[in-house]
Amino acid sequence: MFLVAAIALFVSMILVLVRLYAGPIVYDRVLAANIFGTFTVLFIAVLGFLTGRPDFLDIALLYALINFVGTIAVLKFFRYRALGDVPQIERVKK
Amino acid sequence: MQHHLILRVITKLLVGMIILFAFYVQFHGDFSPGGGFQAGVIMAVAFILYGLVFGLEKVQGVFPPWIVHKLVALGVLLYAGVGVLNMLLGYEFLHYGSLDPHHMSHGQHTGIIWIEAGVGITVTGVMIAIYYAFAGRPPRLGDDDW
Amino acid sequence: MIETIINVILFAMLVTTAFAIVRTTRLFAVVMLSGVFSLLTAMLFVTLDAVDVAFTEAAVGAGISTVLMLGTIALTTRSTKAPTRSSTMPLVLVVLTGAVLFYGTLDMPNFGDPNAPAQVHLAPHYLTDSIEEIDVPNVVTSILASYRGFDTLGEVAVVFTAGIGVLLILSGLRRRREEEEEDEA
Amino acid sequence: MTLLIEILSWACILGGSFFTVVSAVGILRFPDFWARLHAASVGDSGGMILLIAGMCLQSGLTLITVKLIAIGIFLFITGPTATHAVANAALVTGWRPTSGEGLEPEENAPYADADPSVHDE
Amino acid sequence: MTLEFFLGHVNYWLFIILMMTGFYIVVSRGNYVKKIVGLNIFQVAVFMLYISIGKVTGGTAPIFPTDSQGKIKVDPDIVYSNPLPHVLILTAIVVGIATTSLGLALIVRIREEYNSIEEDDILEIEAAMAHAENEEHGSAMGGRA
Amino acid sequence: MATATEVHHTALTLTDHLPILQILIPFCTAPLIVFFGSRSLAWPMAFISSLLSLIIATTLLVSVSDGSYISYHLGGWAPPVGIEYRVDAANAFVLFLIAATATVVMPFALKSVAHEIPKRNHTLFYACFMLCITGLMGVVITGDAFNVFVFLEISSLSTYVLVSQGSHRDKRALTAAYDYLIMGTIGATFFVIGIGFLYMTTGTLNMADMADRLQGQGDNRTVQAAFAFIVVGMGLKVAMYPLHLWLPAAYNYAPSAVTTFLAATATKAAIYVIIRFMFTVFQPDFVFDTHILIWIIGPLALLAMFAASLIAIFQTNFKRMLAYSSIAQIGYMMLGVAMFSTTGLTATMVHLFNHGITKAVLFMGVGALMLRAGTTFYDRIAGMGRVMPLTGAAIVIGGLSLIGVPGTAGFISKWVLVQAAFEQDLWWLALIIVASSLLAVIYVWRVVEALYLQEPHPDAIHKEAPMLMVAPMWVAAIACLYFGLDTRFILDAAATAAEGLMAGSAGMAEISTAAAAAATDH
Repeated sequence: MFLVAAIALFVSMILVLVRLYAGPIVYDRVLAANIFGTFTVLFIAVLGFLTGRPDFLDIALLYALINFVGTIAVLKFFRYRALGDVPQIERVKK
Repeated sequence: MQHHLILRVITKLLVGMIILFAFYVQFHGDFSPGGGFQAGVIMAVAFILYGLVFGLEKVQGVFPPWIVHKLVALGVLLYAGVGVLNMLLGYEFLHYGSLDPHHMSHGQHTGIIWIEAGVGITVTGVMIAIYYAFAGRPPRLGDDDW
Repeated sequence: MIETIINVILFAMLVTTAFAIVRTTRLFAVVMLSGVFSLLTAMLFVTLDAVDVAFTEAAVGAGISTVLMLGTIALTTRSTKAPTRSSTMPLVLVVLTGAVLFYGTLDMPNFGDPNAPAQVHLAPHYLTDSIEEIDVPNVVTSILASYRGFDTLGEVAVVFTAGIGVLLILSGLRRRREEEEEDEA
Repeated sequence: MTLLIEILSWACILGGSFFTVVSAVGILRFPDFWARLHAASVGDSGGMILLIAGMCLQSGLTLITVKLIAIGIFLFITGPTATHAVANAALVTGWRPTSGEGLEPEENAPYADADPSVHDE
Repeated sequence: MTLEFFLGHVNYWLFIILMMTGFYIVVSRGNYVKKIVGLNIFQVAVFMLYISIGKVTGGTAPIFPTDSQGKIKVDPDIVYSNPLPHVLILTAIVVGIATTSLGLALIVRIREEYNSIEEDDILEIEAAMAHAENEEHGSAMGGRA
Repeated sequence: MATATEVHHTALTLTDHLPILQILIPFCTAPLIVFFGSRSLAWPMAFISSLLSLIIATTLLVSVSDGSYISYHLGGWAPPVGIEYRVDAANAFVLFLIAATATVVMPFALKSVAHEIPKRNHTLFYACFMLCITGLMGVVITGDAFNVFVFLEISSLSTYVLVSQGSHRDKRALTAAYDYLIMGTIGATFFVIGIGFLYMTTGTLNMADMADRLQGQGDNRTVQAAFAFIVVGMGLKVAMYPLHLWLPAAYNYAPSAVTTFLAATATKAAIYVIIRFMFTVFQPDFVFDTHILIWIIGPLALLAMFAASLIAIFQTNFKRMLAYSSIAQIGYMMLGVAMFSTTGLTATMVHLFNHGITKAVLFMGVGALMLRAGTTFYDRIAGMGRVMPLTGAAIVIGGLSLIGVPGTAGFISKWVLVQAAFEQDLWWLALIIVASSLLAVIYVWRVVEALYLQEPHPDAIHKEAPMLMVAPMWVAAIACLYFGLDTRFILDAAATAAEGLMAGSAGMAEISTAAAAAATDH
């Protein structure tokens, strides 16, 4: 049963990876990377059941968390072009 | 990100959970994967997330850079201090068994908790300090780079 | 068998990602790809039983590294130039190194062999005696914190060095003017 | 009772697997970014919840279930938030849907002040 | 070369391919950020090599099961993978991130001083500086290196 | 030292702890400096701690001078389970060099750093400097292969930072630091690959245990590849001839105090690691069987001696010239290794030390000139020998020692090297060594000519360097002369070290059998 889930997740990951490589706009990549992260979390959880040691869910939990932070960092970067407090910078440009 | 209401609400909710998770990783490292380093990174990530959404000044208000610098040094000193304590007790450096000579593994437990705490403190401090250093720098982009 | 198949598929994805990184000229895409690379790496570590390592790789590779690289790109530039130099020399160097590595693998014990020297010399000690000596369920923690605790102290020192190094390299600028006045005074 | 749980968890996991694959196909095949957003949320929410539910049913009342539920709640909060943030960022930088019913022709093109840098390749 | 040998070593060869891809990025690409990414890939591939040294077929992660009081349950039937490489790689990962952060900090400063992070541009600027020095102080040998 | 069973009963005294204190004192100083964060406290703390480590290093050197070794079990775990510190004649010697250089450079650094680095960075700069010392000493003292890597990285990372601090004078320091970072990390990763391969074939990380288990595995291809990776990886750190590209820029643009310390110690520690791996871990038999020494390292060492010396002749900058001369001198050290005899190895050890003090004098001279003339181009330091008589004289002594004039330290090492060549009837090699010394005469002469025979440049400050700079310079210069005249101490220490190395590993002795017994018990 978990094997089915693992295979399904694998197939999904490969498909999403293609989108990640292809783009074409950055938000496509961000979206693909984000969903890839979710699949990774699920895959690790499934793998825990598959190998009979389901007590490694901490890793999955950590992934879910880090992935979110990563996505937010990317978006902050795109919105304001910096990680710090510099919303005025983009106004300066023009 | 002044107008991101959803992000701000969710972040407030999450930061607490992340810090809680960091403590879990720190103190549950004996039983499951994790330990001081990972906990330190997670703790730092909580502050980085806060900084990303609410701005650098806000997070530096919560966690001023000078405290971060002290913490960085404190963690290393805590770790080395445990070792020096072992030496003062007449054993080798980092021989935690000396902390409870009659029951070696208890001493080991105590030692591991303290040194993991040292690792966690330093890593938290360093990661936050690095984030401050990068985020606190005004970008100098030419127009053609965008 | 299942594990081997999972390994090979993960590897295929890793190698594709690495090739994509070689080819792309957009730094932003490079950062996203290296984030995904790190996710794949961590999955591989889980299948190879290294859960602690996977945990760390998750926190470091997908989290801190991505944030730092984005920060760097924000402060520098987003695109790269196509390489102008000929790629024969690097290729020769890489193939040569790879050949030496390949030569080295020929006498290695089989992957997963329970009788390999690495499995029979020190590992049994850690896996049996640590129960009595340290009494911590996670053997990785016992080795990390106690048996090889000094390495970990070194590791903390490395982190510490990186921290003060970044502060030293990136110090100033924000307060450059006032500090320069102070320096001249 | 056990049989019921078994059947339920099978159904959940198979359903979850189905949704993940469907969403991945959608992410790959849909024509533009906005359409792909929809596909992504299918995997992010539907697939994820069903898979986690299936695993919870399998593991029974243990610490594992608690952790699984924590992961579920976590992904349930962060997934849509991240998707929202992506969509918001794309919208703010000037990207608009290019195809779909009821769109005027001039709305199809990106706004004039769309940031060209966002176009990646 | 028997099939057993092939299956037992194919993993190592895959690591080598990955390792060399990273190494190739470092030596062939001129962009400084990309070099750092290449270095990361190179190092991560080495980490995988180490982790695969520790893997035992049929083994499981080296964490002992515990009973409800937190006491370790000893079960001689369970095979554990070798924990030592994991410890080494934990240290190495930390070293890797430390190197990365220093490298990136240097890149930020280089960009501020040279207004570029491309090796070609920077070599050009430095060649110009060396040329100016030669004009002023008499010509020297050895160039930038 | 007590064995594993006794440890739990007898309390250890201060003398038992010396090996770890050697590392711990500079190590703890760094976070303490950062913790107090006081600019005025940073330097005194750094100085006191380097002085203490010099005292410890001397004590250690004296106590192992009879050829014995001290083993310290970190964490109380008997090796190979735990990490071992093993001090013998060879590494006590290098430790002494590092501690002595650090102590001499520290007073010099006070003025030099104040001149070259903005004040706001001083506190962290000294912390970084202490970490660099810690890293180098840790690399040298440890008996554990992976521990070498960890401390190597501490020293490398702090070195990159220290080199980058030259950017306040010349922005090229940044690219120099970056290039060094890339090359150094590749080198360290190669080294890790090598250790991994060794771990795969031996199952241990302790060097002595590795040596025991590698015996008779000379035809194992994994071990051969490991050897290649370790030599190349460390070769990058050593700046062995074709791998030297990072060195000239890094030395040239780093702050003077940093260059002095690095030139005198960093490459030496790396050479020590190569020697240690070649002769202790792989054993002389293995290395000799693979012929790598004679056919690869030897010619490259000769090439380094000539090519780098030639480039040094055509430099216009004193500091850069010294950097190239360092590469050439590393050639001499590798040549000693490649000769593969006790005398050759003695020559390497002696040259390690003598070149360390010689380069310390010269680079401190560079720092003093930098302070007064602003740069070290020959046309700018012209005539400075006349207005700075003390600095000028020290530089001349250093230069003579670099050439190998009798009466200076440099002569001794070249003499031993020539002896080693004659021992193997390689008279042509002796001629080549003498010939390459002639090249040194030319590049040293160019400096002397600039310093004394030309009119001073009007922009320079015509004043002797401050006493705090001149005094350490002269301490090192007198050491150059003293070790050139009284050769007993240095030759004895080096010969003991070389004999120990040529004998191969001392092995794990009783400890490994005890551990094996413990392992089989369960």
